[in-house]
Amino acid sequence: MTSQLPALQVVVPLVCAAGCVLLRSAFGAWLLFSVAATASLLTAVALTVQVWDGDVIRYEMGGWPAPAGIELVIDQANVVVLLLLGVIAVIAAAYGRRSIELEVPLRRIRMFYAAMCLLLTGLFGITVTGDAFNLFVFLEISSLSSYALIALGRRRRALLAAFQYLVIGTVGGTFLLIGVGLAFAVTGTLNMADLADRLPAVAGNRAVTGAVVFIFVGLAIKMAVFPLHAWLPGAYSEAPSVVSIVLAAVGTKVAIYAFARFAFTVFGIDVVFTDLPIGEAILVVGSLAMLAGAGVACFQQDFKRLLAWSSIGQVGMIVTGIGLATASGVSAAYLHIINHAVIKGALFAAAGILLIRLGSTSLESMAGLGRRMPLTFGAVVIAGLGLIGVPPTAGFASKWALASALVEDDRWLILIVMLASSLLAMVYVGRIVEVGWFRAPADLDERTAENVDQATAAANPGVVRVREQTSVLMAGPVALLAVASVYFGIDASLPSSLADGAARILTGGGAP
Amino acid sequence: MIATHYTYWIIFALMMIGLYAVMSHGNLVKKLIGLNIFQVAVFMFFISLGRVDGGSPPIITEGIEVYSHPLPHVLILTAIVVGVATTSVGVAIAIRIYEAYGTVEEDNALARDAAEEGTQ
Amino acid sequence: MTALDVASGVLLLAGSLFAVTGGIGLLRFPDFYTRTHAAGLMDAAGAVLILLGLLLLAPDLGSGVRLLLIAAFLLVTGPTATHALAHAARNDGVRVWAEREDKKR
Amino acid sequence: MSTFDLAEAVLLGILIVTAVAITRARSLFVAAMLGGLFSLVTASLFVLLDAVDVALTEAAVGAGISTVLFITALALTNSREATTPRRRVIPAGLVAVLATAGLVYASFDLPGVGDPDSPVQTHPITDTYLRESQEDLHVPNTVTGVLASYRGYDTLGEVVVIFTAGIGVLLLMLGPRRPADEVKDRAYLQTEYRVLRVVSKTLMPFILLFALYVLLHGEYSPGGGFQAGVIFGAGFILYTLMFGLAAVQRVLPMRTLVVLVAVGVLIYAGVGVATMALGGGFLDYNEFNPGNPSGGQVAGILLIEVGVGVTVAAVMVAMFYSLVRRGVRR
Repeated sequence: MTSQLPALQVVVPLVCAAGCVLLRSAFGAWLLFSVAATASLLTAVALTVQVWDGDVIRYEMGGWPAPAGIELVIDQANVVVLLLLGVIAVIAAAYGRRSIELEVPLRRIRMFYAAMCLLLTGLFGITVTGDAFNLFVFLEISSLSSYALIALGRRRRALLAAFQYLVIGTVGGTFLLIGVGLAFAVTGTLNMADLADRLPAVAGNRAVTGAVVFIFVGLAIKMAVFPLHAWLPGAYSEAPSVVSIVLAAVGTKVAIYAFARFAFTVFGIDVVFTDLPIGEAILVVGSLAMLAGAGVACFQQDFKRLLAWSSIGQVGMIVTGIGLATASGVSAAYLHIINHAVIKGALFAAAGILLIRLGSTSLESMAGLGRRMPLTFGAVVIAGLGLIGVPPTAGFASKWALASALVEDDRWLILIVMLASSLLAMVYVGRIVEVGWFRAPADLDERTAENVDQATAAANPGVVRVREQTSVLMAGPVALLAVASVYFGIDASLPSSLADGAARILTGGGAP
Repeated sequence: MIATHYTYWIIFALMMIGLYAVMSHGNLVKKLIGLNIFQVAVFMFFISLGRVDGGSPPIITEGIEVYSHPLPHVLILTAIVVGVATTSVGVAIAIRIYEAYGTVEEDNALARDAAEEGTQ
Repeated sequence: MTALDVASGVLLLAGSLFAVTGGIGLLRFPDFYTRTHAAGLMDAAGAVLILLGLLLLAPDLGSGVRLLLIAAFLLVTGPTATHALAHAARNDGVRVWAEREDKKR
Repeated sequence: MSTFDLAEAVLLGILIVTAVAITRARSLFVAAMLGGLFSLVTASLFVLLDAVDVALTEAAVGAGISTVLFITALALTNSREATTPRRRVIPAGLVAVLATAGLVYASFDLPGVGDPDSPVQTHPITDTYLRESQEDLHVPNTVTGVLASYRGYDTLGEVVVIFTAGIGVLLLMLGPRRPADEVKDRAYLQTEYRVLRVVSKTLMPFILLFALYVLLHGEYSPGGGFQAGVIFGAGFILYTLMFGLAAVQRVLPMRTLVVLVAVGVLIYAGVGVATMALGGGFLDYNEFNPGNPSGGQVAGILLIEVGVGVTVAAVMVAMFYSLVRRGVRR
């Protein structure tokens, strides 16, 4: 049974998706989604244990040896992402039980869970595959399901955001396909390991350069690297809460992993970072993203939109670590992938609670939150401190790691940019604290009624019904993630060893 | 060079027309049509990689020795399906946008959202 | 060159002629109905004649049967489509062209 | 210049002209129909390039399904396009030109089209797919063999993509029905278009028979589950156009369709799970008949093709239903 785990990682959520469609009850669909999430987490844990010592598991699909067949590859570089996906999926399952009921019309809930299962299928599929074209197929599965899920947001702008994401996301996917095609044209293979074997023979080939550039640009769109980030703020802020949590915590991270996989193990450090100035380009766009993301976040009037812009800055930070192409840089990037997922998961989950309690996520409606909902507000503040990078939060641990990696590589300018972006983070987190703690709340009942009116006026059937109580199933995940964001700051041994293992595989020239 | 590569260049020109249509047009349906052209051009690129001079379709028949490579064909079969799936979801979202905004022009819809924000 | 080749050539040429005239008609005719007529001619007469021409050259029975089937289906669906187009246009109130109107303009 | 080159150049020329015409057309109906033409010419080009399976699919999908989707979208929205604002032209043009320049740059080191010594043609998998597959699978159409067996996992992904699209469209299109319009449509259909109705009713069995042929004969000739599913779906769409939604829903209610969508996916995934249970890898059809692996392969391929066909046909029809049910709102 254990030898089948790589395939099960993808197949279980897929079968559950089909099951959700067959079932007649919304509760049953939720149950199936929970089963899929839990099973994926357990599978991911089991796989992590198997590759803990640096082993690589190869699984031949259909019994055909690669490169004729498609193989799945599990190593330390992707179990991190698998674990993260599994944890976020379980959290989404717990959180979604109440939140989806309140945000999505009843008759759509079964299909909603089916789409969530498919999103998981796609994300897991991208992460485990060892075949370049197969990666494209699963990328499109995850993208298609996220377009549909984002479009279900309560306001009509969700539709526009989903459409814009669809267009730009498809262009990105097609760019990836072009890149894979160019690499295929000069090697004749799609298998990542086989590509890595054959590419050195055609080094310096202009088609290989083209392949690297197109794959990089295509994935950069999916990663929302500045200046290709335009789709992200709308998509993250308008999607239903659960979808926001999953996309913000792991959506872009999977694309970052895919890029690292292509850059380090398929094309190799020599081609991507030494022969081509891709590394420098990443450092430039990463720095710009840190400044622009954090800077624009300071001027947002909506909590979720603020968080989305902050994500653009944080993605910039992660890709900067990758762009350094050193073991410590990649390790810092992985560490920040983990920590940022935890922090942003907590914040978007808190935003979902606000939506249900206040009927809106505008900063204005958060006035006086500290006194009215101290626990939620406390979680927001703790996670916010992590975004700034205040010790002893997880954000500090990963920023420290990235700073050391930058110093090691003598990148002082980027270090200054990073510090500046942390200052900007202090500004936007400060605004939330200011509104929530120091500003007096307007009369609650009146404001709530007004917000609901606006939502109704938006002519969307998914009007949020305001609740007086926060369900434990929603508060629990927020608390758990907030606590984890502090815990990973104090005792970073688990995330660090995972990140170090990943960096070893990627930069050590290990087999893809 | 020209004799062996002109196919690629015309295909790239088609990609350019498609990409331009996607980005320059504000009409959502037109964007999807442009996206189709762009993707189909990429499909042609893949198929052209599989061709061999004097080859036959890769259906094994007695007496035929040279076949075109089946792998690009397989990939593009999958990619065509991905393309039509994207189109269908895009069309569904475009219809919903029309119902919510009364327009399928991106600029008008954005303007209506901005106006709504202004009145609040 | 056998008699079969000649016969097939004549059929192919005739079919192509119909296709070309149909195309010219589609471009040059003044109103919707006459253009539909040209288009209908193209796929009924043009395509079927070409298919018959190919039939005479069919290498084996299987291809021959397939060509015949295609021709049969085209003979049924082509005129039906033309009919549907014209019918829909009439329902929609598309008017028939008359020379006098044209001169007035 | 050989006949091949001439034909290819002509087709590519038509494609360029069509593509330019599409971007310039302000009437979206014209653009949608030209899009269908574009796909049909592309399909011809694919035949010329020896990709007969792809040609069949492109003709069915590009000229068929996509065009139907666009026309439906136009029926439910606006059919004229506003003029493109100037400020969009320059950035869009810049990106398009840059991307193309990158591709042309890369193309200088690409092997020529049709070069028998290119890396693609000399890679060992070429031999695996074209020669060894005849011993391993006994499937003369190597495209089907590679699609369903060697890269069967990709094809599972393909089915999941279609499944996802179906779920996405249903999620977005679930909403108010308009029964009043339906009754009116029905009355209208009864009196008008008698010829069309008779012809389409006569053709219906042939369409379904052809779909079955394409499904079952996919191992020997172009075709397979996907193409069969599209043809099958097209048959039902034609029937819906002629006789109205109510009539066709008596034969094939929405609920059944939704179940079929999931069943197709489950057939495919189930084959994989069954091979796992038999002790092999996921989708390792050899396990079905360990004594005679190629027999197991043929059985596995047929099963998954049926799964693909069921899902594709059901998704096509379900999408069409939900779009039509949306009704015209002007």
